[in-house]
Amino acid sequence: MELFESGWGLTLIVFLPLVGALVNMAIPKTNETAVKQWSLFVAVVTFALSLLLVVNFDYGAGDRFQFEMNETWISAIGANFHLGVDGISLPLLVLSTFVMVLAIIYSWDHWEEPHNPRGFLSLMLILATGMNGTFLALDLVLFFIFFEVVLLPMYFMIGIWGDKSKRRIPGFSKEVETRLYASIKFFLFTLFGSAFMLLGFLALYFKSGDFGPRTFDIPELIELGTSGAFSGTFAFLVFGAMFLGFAVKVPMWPFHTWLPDAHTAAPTVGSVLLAAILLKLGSYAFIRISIPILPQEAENWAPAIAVLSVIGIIYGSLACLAQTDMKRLIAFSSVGHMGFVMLGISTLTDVGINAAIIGMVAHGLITGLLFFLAGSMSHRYHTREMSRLGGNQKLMPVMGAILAFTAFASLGLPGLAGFWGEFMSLLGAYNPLESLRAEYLGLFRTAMVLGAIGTVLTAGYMLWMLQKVNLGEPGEEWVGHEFHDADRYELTAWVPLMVLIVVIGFYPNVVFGATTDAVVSLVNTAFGEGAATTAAVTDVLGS
Amino acid sequence: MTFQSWISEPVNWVYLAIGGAVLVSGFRVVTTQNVVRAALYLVATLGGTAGLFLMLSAEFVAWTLVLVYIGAVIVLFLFGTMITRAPMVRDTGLDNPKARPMAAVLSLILFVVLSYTMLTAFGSTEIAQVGEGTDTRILGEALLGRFVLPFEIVGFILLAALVGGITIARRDLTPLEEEERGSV
Amino acid sequence: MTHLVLAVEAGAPELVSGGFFAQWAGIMLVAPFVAFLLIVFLGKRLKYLGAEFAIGAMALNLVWASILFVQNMSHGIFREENFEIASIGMFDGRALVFELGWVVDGLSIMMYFVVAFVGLLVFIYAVGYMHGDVRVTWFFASLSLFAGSMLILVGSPNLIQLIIGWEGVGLASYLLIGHYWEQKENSSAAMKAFYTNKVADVGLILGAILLGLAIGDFSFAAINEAAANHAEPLEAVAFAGGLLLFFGAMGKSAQFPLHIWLPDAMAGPTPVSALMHAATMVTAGIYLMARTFPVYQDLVGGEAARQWMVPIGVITLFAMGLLALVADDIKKVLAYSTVSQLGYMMTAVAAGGYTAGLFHLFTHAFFKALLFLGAGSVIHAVHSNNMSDMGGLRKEMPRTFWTFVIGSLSLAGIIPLAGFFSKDEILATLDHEGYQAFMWVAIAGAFVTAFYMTRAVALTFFGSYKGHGHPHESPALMTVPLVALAVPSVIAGFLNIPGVEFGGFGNFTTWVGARVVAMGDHHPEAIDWTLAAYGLTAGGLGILIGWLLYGKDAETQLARDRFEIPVLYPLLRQKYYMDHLALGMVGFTKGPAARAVDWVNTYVLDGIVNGVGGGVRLMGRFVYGGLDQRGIDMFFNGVSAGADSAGLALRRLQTGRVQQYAMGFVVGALVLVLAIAVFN
Amino acid sequence: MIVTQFLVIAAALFSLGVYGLLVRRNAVMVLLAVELMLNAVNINLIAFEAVIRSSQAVGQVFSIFVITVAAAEVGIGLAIILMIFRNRQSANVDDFNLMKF
Amino acid sequence: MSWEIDYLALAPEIIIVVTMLGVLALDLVLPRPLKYWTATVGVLGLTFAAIPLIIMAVDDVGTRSMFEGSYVVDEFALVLKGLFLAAGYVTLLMSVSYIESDRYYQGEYYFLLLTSILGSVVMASARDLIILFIGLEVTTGPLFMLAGWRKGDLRSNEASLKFFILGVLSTAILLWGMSMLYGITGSVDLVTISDSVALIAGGSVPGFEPLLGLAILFIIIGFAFKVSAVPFHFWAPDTYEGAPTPVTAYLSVSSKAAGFVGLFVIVYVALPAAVDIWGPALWLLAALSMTVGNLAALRQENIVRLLAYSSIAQAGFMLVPFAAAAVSGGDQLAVGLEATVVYLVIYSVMNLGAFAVIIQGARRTGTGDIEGWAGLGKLDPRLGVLVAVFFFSLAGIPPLAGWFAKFIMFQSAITSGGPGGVWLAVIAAVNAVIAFYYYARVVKTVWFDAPAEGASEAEDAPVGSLGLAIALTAVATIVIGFYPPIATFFGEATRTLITAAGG
Repeated sequence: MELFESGWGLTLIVFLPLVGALVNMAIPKTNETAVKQWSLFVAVVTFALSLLLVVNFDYGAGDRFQFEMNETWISAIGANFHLGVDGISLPLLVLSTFVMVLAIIYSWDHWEEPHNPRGFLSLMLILATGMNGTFLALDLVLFFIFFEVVLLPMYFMIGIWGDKSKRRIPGFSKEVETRLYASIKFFLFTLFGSAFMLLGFLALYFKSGDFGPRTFDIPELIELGTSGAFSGTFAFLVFGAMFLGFAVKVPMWPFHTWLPDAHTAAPTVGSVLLAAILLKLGSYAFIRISIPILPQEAENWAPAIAVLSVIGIIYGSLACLAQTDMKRLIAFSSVGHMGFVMLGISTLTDVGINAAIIGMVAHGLITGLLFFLAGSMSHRYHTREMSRLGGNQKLMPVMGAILAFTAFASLGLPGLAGFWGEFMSLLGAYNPLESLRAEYLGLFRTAMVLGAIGTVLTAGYMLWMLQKVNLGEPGEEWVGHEFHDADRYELTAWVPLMVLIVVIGFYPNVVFGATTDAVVSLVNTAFGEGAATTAAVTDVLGS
Repeated sequence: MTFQSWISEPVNWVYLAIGGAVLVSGFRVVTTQNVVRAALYLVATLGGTAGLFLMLSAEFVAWTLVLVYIGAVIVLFLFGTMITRAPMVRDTGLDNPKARPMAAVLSLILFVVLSYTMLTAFGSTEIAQVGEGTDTRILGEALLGRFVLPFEIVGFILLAALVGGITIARRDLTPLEEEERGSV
Repeated sequence: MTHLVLAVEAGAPELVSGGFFAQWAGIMLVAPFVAFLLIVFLGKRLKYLGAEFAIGAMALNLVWASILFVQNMSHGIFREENFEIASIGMFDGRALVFELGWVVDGLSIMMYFVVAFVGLLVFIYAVGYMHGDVRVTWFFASLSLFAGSMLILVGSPNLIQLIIGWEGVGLASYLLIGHYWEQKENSSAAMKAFYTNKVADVGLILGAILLGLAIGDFSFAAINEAAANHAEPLEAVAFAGGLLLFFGAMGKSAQFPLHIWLPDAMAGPTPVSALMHAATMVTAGIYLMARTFPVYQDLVGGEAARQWMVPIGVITLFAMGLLALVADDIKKVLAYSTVSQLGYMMTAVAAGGYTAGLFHLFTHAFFKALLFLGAGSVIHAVHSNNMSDMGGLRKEMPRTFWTFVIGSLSLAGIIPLAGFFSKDEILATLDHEGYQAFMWVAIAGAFVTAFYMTRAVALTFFGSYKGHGHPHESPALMTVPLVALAVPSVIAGFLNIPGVEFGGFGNFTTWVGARVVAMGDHHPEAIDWTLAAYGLTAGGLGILIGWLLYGKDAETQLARDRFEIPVLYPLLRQKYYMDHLALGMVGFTKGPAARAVDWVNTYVLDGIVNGVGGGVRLMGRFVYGGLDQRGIDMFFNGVSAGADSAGLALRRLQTGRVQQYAMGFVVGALVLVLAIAVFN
Repeated sequence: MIVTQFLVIAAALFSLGVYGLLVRRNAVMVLLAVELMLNAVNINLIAFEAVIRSSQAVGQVFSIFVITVAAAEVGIGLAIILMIFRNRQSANVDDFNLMKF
Repeated sequence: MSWEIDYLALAPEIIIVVTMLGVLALDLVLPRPLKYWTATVGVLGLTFAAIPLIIMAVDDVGTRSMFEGSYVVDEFALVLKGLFLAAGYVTLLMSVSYIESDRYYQGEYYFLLLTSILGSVVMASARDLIILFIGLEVTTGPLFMLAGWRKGDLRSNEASLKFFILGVLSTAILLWGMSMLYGITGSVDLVTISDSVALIAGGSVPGFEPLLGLAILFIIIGFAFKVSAVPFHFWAPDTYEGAPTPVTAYLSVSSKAAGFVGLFVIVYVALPAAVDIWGPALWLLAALSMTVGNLAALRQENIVRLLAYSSIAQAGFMLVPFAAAAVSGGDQLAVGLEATVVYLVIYSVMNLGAFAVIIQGARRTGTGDIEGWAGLGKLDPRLGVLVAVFFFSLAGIPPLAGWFAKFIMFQSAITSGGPGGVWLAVIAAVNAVIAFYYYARVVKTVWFDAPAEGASEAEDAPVGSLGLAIALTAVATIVIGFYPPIATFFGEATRTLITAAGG
């Protein structure tokens, strides 16, 4: 399509929500219906555009950036407005636009105090611009901008619409409102990471000057990086700096502590977007930036990343078992799940990176749905304490069933989307990159075993949560209460997610169809031909 | 140059006399416990400085100093002293005794640093053509020639000091008085 | 994508592609899922609350499976249909893919048939059993979900699909065990079942990774052929991979010590126990071992792994059988019995008896399902699971009683019922493969089996009724399946009498031997009557002693008469001696030995499980409370608090006194000057 | 006559000015100390000019500017002091610490 | 020797002078209710003063040099004059309603403000120690008095006194340094000085290095006082808090910028050869300013005082490119200059906006205490959004202009290539995070905290000139955020300072 070939399609996908947000501001605050309809319209159009992108995408050339837009932006520093999509970013982009639509549908009549749909929806649309932009940016400066832009709306969402209960924070002398603590913590952590990430970007920019004009362009840097331009202590430090930025966002252990607080405090839709999309920005950045630009350093760092990932998996699961707050439990589960994603990435193989991508998509769908559910439940019960819940299945059968479905998806039941990420990252860890095998094969295989044990723990806390929340007789305090089961807005938001979870569960090629070529070529260019194969094997199957 | 040959020049005797006076009175400016005396000691210091300027063949500047400072600034100071009703006799509260040791140490170090740097740089550089005063015409031409721009602009700082000084130092009228004035 | 497979070994059967029914066998796999969706969305509006769909799907499956079964008799079928679902990367220059599909060969046809046959009967039975119960619709939906997952499992052409089905049946099992989730015990039992299986699944998943990545292909055909060809990379991982797969099988097939979930799983409605926890689901582990048999048979590492597997099977078959002696809950008796029988099957397969293990699986499916359904019928009547609440039911429930007895005898291995032939074959295999010691344990196990079944029958159907209310025979919906299951429980054994073939149709051995790779297990030419005699004697002895102990209750004169007449009467003349002997034996087995096993089971194994569970929870609390909140979070909060107090301290510098500022100014200037001086 | 002998006097006056600035409590006295410092700078400029003898007598020009500015500063300073005195009835600088931290 | 005067080049200064005198004259004749016309005249004058700047920017004459090169109008000067005029313009706009609302001697106020602007405009062209000194004094002198303009307020008095005492101290130190520089080089012309300095730094005149070092450091200290770099910042918080808010805004922007201009001119034109001396000094000042400023700001309760510490920290950030380029060998000086100017431009825009919003907010809430602003976002969303825009911009959060300031600061620090630059960048990175905390705290109070009981709901839109000031700065903040080349354009133009000096 002309729209896409010219590059304007991607630009539209990125900035349409922002324009929508601005238009929102012009609508009178009291006319809530118009605000909602307009926001939904914008989100749907954006989603439709991303679907058009899916249709027009050349899957035969998934390893190339397509529909590129490359215009001079800040000539003084050589930063360009460079957008493009390839097989790796395509699924994540679609996920982002898709979840945004569902989130707006869901929020149709779910408003946390202090209400104000105009403000909330505008923030969501700004958030959409940041997220879509991050997935499409092919220029480090642009990437940085979008990476940061998402912070603002989320900060306000948590801070204004967030959890107003007070909590004792370890290390603080007095009780603090959860939302206040969480919002600033979220922002500070990410900012801390991204400040160093920016230093890393700038160092790359600086170094690229040794080989031609300095550039922030990701494809150009990849070309330089894969030809071995960046090496030694320099590369080590640069990778470390970027690692800080990305790892906080993922979040990897031990930079995860912002996550439970932010997730718990955020309003439902905020948690959903946080879990579904925002966490992916970090891991996506590893795949998009760290690995191809600094392949040698990626090899040096891979064992460390693997170790941290596995710690994250086990640690997150164990922490889940100690939770009493349902939402917090789900939040901690993200630490574990993202651990699998990072374990996949750390193997530096096509299988592992594919695992990471599908893990991201699946986690986005599943944990997003879980947060929707947790939100709807606390909306009805006015508590998230699992000890007070129970018998939800009896009070609200449909919601209970969806919760059970999602919990099983989350624990990685084969046949549902969550399985592939976990399984394939273990698969990847069994045979990491050729050059990692000499020294670290044992480490990675231990990681595989520990990761597998992690799946058991995951099942443990998910089942435990189900038992606490869904099963048993409802508590005394709920006798006589009227509970409305899932309403039509909720179902409209949830059913598509469930369908996708099943579809991806049975036909993961939905994702791999786009990613595999890109991932294979990424691994090949970064680490050389045939790096991702196991030891030579006599092909017993013959011709 | 040895001390012997230095001291043998008569002009240096004059220097020692004036310099000594400048230093002593300068010292008294910051140590005396009497406000009026401090101002008068400053007069002495500035006068001595003007003498030094004369030695350094800067007659115009020397007399400017005398005019501007001794003629105007010191009067201003004395007025200021009186308006702020500072006691004209010995006033033990004039200094902050707690700050003295620290201040003394600091200024001593400062003196050492300043002297050291200048001594290493200039050592015994001679001042040539002693006594031959600078032609005031040169000064005039410089001031109205190359330096005319700062010369013009410095006027505005004086104007600003004047306008601003009057504004902030004057007593504000009470609303009642204002009304009376406003009707005029 | 279809694997083009060549027979690689001389003696491998010639196979045909099987035509329409094999080509579209996938319909069987999908039908229950369709039924599931229909039940969920439409079930509540129907008369039987959705059972119609479930039964319809299973009927279709039974017809389809029967046709395949018959086709397979005349000519071995092999057909694989594969559809790529994921291309995940490169392996050795070619794409590494995941596929879904179905395989139709001797083994899977047998399983299709068993699942469909038992499944259909249990479904029909359940309509009666669950009448008026809670959440019937959901119950049938779950059953359909189970049936579908089970078929996906057994129809799987590769490890990936197998894993999907494997955990799918686990899920269904969770849902059905926890059907009465209002009580915490039930939901806990469901959790325990799922969780134990999840632990075992780690082995399955890792084993699949090892084997699959050794050759870059997860399909059974490829793995088996590579094994038959002694492919080097596969050989390298055969031991570890084999044991890991076995670990997975241990969970699902309730092998010691991972059997602990199965007795608890009886919390589910009885039809569930019959179908899943007796006939089909729990045999998935055996099926997996059979499916990957060449890995264990043809590879050195696999052989080594088997040496670890046989003892596990033997321990399971004997020790778990003992436990059935002390259970009062009739379903628990049957559950332990199931575990024990699964031990037989595992022992057989591990010892190299591919056919023997499968044959026992086949026959066991019928008679154990029969027994469970019978027990369900009784429970339905007396509203209690405990045999102490039963007794004397043979009159009120004749059909149930007779079919139950048939099932018991079959299980006890009494000639000529099905159990006799299959158990005998296992003994023969153990003998032939050189596991004589284990064979004697298995014979002892046969004794125990007969003993506890007799006890169960006697306590349930003989003596006087000890419960409440007036029990009456179950409706036809329930008894007809009993009868239908009794038939194969009687005759299924004849399908595999060594050396007997049914004209051109071969026998069970040839049917399940229809695989692309020859299994290479030993097939005896004829029944070894010596062994058969040992087995029979053990079984008979068990029944006898059991009867002596439990049958001659005061008010069960008639029953005693009937049993005293033919064979046992002469022995009973020395009844004191026998009583003492029996009491001594039973006293030991039922007393210290059984109690010891029970104690170990309760306190050691369950203790370990609970301890591990509790320990993990404790660890979780430590990780969260200690490490996360007080450690890492404190650290970050501490850093910010540090910055904060530094800020406070710096504020103090701003004293508000201008001369101190000036002092700071001068000090700053001097320090700067000196610093630069030093620096240069 | 060497240039250093004047410079040392300047350094001494400058240091004395700093001392006065740091210890004097009365604002007028502080202002006096500042005048000392500025005067010291003038001595420097004149002394250097005597050595350099630039064609435009730059040093002297500079010092004239310094004198002018110093005079303006005195005016400003006294005005401020007067204003404060009017409000506080005190000219002691360390009485003013309303704003701190 | 010709004293030809390029009147076009001097036109901005002349127009400002005429405006000043006009304001003064008008103040005499206007009756009190019409005194706001003085402001109008001032605003118009500044607007007219910009016209010759634009003409000079458009024509191709290039560098205009007068008075033997002591007064130069090149692109660097044009950019900074433009900045001073613009900042002065906004400050005037901000002042109108503030000054009008009390008996604040409007005519004199605008006269002094214009005088100060005149001084900084002169500084931008100064290539001579004397003009630089006079420019600085003309910039600062009126501010001593403006800081105390609220005569009845003891805080304002105190602000004025502290500023004055420390100001004259710094003047004395600066003058000492200048006199020494004159003594060493025999010239007040910066280009001539640079030749001599090169000789001394090259080691061909033994014995002069310590004195040269002292002179340079004293001069830097003089300007560091103006930019309120630690440890010469002590006056800033107290003066900012006490002074009338528009004056504070002016102090934190124009006056600070003037300090930077002084530094640029001295350091780049006169002292490029002595980079070993001033480089490390600036490095220290930058690191200290960032850290101390940010940490001390964490616990501030008064919003103006918070911004005072913020501006100290921002000064540190602005010094970073400068210092990093200097300690990394000196061949990157142009990059450092460019980055600092870009930072300065963006900082001016957003800081002026922040102060304008503070004026409006203080009027709305009746307090300068941060706690008193609780719930402002709910009561007056427009104002709340503006608070968020300017404070997050100051924190450097995209897509607001501040991000690019921080970005180019980091960029030049990293690309300077030396370890000193990288370490400074790391310190700056940590500080950027700390800084976010207190900026966010204001936003938090405004948006997240509940309004006090009985707070009025009515929106009170900023009107008239204050509204215009806010609108201008807000638009600039957002537009530059999306399209930073607007700012880099100014940065690139300033390279002439270095090329002119032959660097």
